[in-house]
Amino acid sequence: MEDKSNIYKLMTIITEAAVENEVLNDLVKLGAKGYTSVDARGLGHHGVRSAAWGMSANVRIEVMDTEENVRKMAAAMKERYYRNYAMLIFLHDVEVVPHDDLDGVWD
Amino acid sequence: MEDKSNIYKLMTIITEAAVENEVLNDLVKLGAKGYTSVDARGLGHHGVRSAAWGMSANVRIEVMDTEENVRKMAAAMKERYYRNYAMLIFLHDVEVVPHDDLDGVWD
Amino acid sequence: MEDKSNIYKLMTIITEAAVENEVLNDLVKLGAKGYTSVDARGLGHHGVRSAAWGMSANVRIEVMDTEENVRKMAAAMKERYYRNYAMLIFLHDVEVVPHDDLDGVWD
Amino acid sequence: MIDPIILFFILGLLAGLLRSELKLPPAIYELLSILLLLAIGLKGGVELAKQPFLELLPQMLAVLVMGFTLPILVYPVLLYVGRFKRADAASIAAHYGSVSVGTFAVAVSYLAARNIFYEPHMPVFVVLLEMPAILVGILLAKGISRDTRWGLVAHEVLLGKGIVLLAGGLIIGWIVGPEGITSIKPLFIDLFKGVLALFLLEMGIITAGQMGSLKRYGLFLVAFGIITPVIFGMIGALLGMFFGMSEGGMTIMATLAASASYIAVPAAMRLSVPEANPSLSLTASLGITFPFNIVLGVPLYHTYAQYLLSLA
Amino acid sequence: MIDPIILFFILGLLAGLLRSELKLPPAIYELLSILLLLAIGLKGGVELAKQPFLELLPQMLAVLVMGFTLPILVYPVLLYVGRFKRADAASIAAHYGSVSVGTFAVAVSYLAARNIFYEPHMPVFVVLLEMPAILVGILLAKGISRDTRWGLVAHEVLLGKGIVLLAGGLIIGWIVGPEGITSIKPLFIDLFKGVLALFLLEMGIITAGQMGSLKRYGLFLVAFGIITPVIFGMIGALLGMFFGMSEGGMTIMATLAASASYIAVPAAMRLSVPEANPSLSLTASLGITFPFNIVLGVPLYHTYAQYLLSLA
Amino acid sequence: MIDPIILFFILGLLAGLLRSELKLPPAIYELLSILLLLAIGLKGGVELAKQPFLELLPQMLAVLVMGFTLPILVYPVLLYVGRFKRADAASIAAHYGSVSVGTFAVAVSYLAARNIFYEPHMPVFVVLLEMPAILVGILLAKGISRDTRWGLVAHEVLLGKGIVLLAGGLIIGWIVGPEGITSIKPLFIDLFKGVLALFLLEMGIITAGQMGSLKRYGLFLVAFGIITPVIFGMIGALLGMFFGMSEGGMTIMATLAASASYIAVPAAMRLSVPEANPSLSLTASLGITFPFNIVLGVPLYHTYAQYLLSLA
Ligand SMILES: Nc1ncnc2c1ncn2[C@@H]1O[C@H](COP(=O)(O)O)[C@@H](O)[C@H]1O
Ligand SMILES: Nc1ncnc2c1ncn2[C@@H]1O[C@H](COP(=O)(O)O)[C@@H](O)[C@H]1O
Ligand SMILES: Nc1ncnc2c1ncn2[C@@H]1O[C@H](COP(=O)(O)O)[C@@H](O)[C@H]1O
Ligand code: NA
Ligand code: NA
Ligand code: NA
Repeated sequence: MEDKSNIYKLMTIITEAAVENEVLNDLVKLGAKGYTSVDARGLGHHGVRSAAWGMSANVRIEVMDTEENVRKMAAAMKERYYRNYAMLIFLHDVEVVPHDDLDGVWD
Repeated sequence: MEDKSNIYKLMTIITEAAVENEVLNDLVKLGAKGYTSVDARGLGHHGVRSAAWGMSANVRIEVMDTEENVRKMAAAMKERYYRNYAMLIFLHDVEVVPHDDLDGVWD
Repeated sequence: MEDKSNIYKLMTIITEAAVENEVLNDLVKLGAKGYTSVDARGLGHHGVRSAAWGMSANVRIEVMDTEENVRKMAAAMKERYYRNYAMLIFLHDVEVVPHDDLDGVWD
Repeated sequence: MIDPIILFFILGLLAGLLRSELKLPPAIYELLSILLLLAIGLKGGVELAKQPFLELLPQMLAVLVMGFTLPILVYPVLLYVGRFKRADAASIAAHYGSVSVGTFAVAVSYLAARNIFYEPHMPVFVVLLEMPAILVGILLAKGISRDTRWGLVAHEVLLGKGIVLLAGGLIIGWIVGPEGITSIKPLFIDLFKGVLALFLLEMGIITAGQMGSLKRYGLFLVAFGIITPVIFGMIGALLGMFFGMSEGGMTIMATLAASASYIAVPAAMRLSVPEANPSLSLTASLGITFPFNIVLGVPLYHTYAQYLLSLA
Repeated sequence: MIDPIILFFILGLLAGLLRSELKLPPAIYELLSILLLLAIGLKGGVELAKQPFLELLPQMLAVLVMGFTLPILVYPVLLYVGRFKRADAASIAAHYGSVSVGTFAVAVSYLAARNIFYEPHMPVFVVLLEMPAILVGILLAKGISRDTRWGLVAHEVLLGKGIVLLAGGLIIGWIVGPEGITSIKPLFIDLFKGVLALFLLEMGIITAGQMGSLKRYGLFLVAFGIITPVIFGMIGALLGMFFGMSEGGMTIMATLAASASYIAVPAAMRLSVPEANPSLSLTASLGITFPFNIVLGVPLYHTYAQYLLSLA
Repeated sequence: MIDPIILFFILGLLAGLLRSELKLPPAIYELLSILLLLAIGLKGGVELAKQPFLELLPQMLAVLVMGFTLPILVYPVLLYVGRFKRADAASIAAHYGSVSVGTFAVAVSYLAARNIFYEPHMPVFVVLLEMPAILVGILLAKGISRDTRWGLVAHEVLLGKGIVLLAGGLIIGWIVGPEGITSIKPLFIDLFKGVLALFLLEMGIITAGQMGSLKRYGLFLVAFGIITPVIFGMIGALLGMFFGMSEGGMTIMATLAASASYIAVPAAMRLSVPEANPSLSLTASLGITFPFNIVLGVPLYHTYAQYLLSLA
């Protein structure tokens, strides 16, 4: 039932709202054709991030793309942000419901 | 460790907030027993959707159901909304922690 | 391409905002090193939860950890909250982009 | 003379019942309720500053006793007539023993519009009444069980948003007094009625949502949601008369007794009596008693006060 | 004399164009527009209470006819000159047949700053004008198709946020009258201009975002977005003159005709004419006509009124 | 006489420290800070309109020089006494070279409550002081490195929310003058103190959150967060005296010098000096210096001004 050709990688990036614009710009420069952002709060190695105000807010960003592109973006994110920013990235496969007239639009 | 009988499909729909109610109504008509919505913003083939005001806001909807039901709903969504609305749908498997007393409640 | 050693479980808990603090405290007591929360609304066996005000709001919590830890937490959540609260939990595998200098930090 | 704020409530109610897309963002609902709680606290505190605190002690004690008693009065009715489960009966009882700040604000506005004086320390009673019913509710549900995490309960009750803002406002108003409040008056006092109007608009929408569950729970709940305030209102008015309060003061005492909580108590019950169905108690307090009180109840409690005074 | 609210709009526009990080949270945008809609409705309702309603009926009918006619006037231009697809032409036409409450508020503030009287029942016309253009737009796009879910359309149109708040405010103002409104005046009336200033700040930011699409759609849309209000404004002013309105009344009639919707109509078109590209109509109404109207249009429509009256 | 706004801060602080569930939604925090920034800008702009701009130039230059100098004064202390990493020392220095608009607002309110005059163009200095410390901080952290994306820094600094609203408000106030501002006064001027009270309530909660990190960073940071404003305050007061300012003006100059940024600078440092630990600088500026300044600092700086003037 599952159509292998529609399997893409979804990358989820949870990071500081302070760098949301930077991260999104980078992703687009790296070739992302889309992304989705949601306001978030959390806990991690950088402590509690309660979102009570700008500097303590998180954002949860999703990017869906081919595995190759996603890995390229993930590596770039890791290099640029992991050391100095609160950031967690994880990947998993998703089956995308395709636009028939936009075949291969995410390749 | 994983219990195959608890594997369901999770469908994630990212679309315009302007049609949230329509989409949710359709899903329930198609048999969805539940959904979860979250406010979102994003970028896609329909350009930047910044959520600064109603018409540019996105919503991120999740529906968990059996694979069969989810595929039926995904097909209906695609047919009804993909052509004219900003919408992205993707699916993946999740292992649901079941209500013991509600066995088979999502079938 | 996928590095098996970076595969962790992601647990998603959708529940009443009224118990967010309780749930998060429990998770940390059970050993969670992090979590991410997002405001949500939804429909389920407990009816429509529209988030119009505090008592009807949902929250969507994610916890990433080893499969073992996640299963332990999921079981505890189920035991403590499933009977009396609106709550849905599901799990799936994610490949985490690791901190090289923090190797094994999530184990 | 009809108060515009009631019309805002009805507008919200109609919009909700007709499934209009109108809604206020949750953050705005929060802002409005924060402003109301602070304003009520501040006003009360400023008045407290003017009078000897000690003289109030007997009244405060009596009000506390009322808070402990009211839930005990309705609990058996809910259990034996309503045939609710123990936890549900206890939880509903707690809602009706406590108070609704929104209803209190409507009563205050009703009296102000008619230039009727009331004892200005009433907000103190609002703070006092928030708490005892919660304790009684938990005890009714669980007995003196070792399970109950009383630390958590105390924290929830004493440090909930409502108490912190009401009591905080009271204390600030009490410290700075009438002069000190002048600079913040435009936001907290002058805008009060407008903020209350917007708040009631949203409460109308929320109430409409709650009314959906009415038919599920049947006639008993409707009857209970109307009869209880009608009776409790008389108890409150009598207590007010006992303390020699004015017509306005008795009206407010009646309103406090008659109103049912929909903020502090449901939150506390959710944590401490989780097996109680929150939809049941909210349908009663929010879907029936709240609209009844602000539209019909407050004027009724006013006639209680007038009637009792005419007897005296 | 320059109105500060226009400067707030320009500040937002510049901030947006220069990609400043400044933005208002969506919940605040909601709050501001709710306050504006209620305030406009309330003010109009209070005035309505003062005059015989029946006398207004002919004017109300004429305004409705205008609402049905305006979109039909521009539709062929969009279709044949602009070479837009049928759905797009119909949708844009609907936007221009309807009204922008923000533009109306700016015109009201413009007249108030100059102490120019205007007939106070104008908010009634705003409510009336919101709707007909939507129906015409759907008919132009689809014909009398069986597909159209008119129930849904009616629901969307009659129970949209804008209508509910405007009409709700009108009715509340009408019921309680000038006296009754006093207590909520500080929020809804006194803060009006400040709220409008903040709203326009945000509208400037949103407009800047919309202007990004300008170059994509080319010169025709820019020309259309400026010429249409210039012509429609004259139609509105003439209609006002026909009914013997004052200078201020004619200015507002012109502004109503000249303004293009960016809230109710886009939402309705998105559901009922989904094949229309919303970015096209919003670029025109929000990216061109809105800034044109509030900066240059309103003063222009004022000169229309003065000129026409000088002829009479 | 105690200012109610300080009590709001203390209420928030206590609520936060006692882990009350009280919190303001992020959208409301945004709204409050937008209102404060615009109000401060508008008030300053209106006053600027009354006086010859050129006469201010020398003072403005001196203030800029102060903004460049203050961070350089504390940097070696942080590096050699505090033994912080270079990036952290530079970032903290930048915070203390810049200003806190909230602290400024408290000082203004302090003077207003005592009817003490101050030079009304102070908001211009707030704008001027926001920026230089950021540049110095980056240079201290990185030297004149090719890495630094100065375009991005300039964008961040000049188009950050704070500057856009403050400077925008200033210019609007300057253009429309005292008359023009009347219509928007109810929102921006009359509500100012109330808005500030709510803002400080939330700042109390945020500060409480930041205090959790206090013990982690130890005594040096606490001492630094108190001693720096005490010394910088004197520098500011002296500069004010040098320019022949009034008692109120000197108090504000002292407050500006003594206050530490917690909005513009942390955001800029986060992007430009990412290796600096933001928790360190925020704990100092927000967890120590901010509460110190608004509770004890402002009155202290007032005595500085009185003392210096008594010497003259
Ligand atoms: N184990 C985890 N599970 C879920 N979310 C996490 C986890 N660890 C970190 N996060 C999220 O990622 C953000 C940054 O993580 P960190 O860099 O570890 O502080 C946190 O504020 C959380 O929102
Ligand atoms: N590649 C992608 N990755 C993540 N989210 C996407 C992607 N493409 C689209 N989206 C989301 O789906 C919405 C609608 O997509 P579209 O129809 O392509 O404009 C966008 O506004 C994004 O929020
Ligand atoms: N089938 C489902 N798909 C997606 N979300 C669901 C589903 N069922 C429940 N939820 C979410 O989980 C919350 C609690 O579920 P319940 O306990 O079933 O009422 C709901 O309010 C929804 O947000
Ligand atoms: Na009661
Ligand atoms: Na029009
Ligand atoms: Na400073």
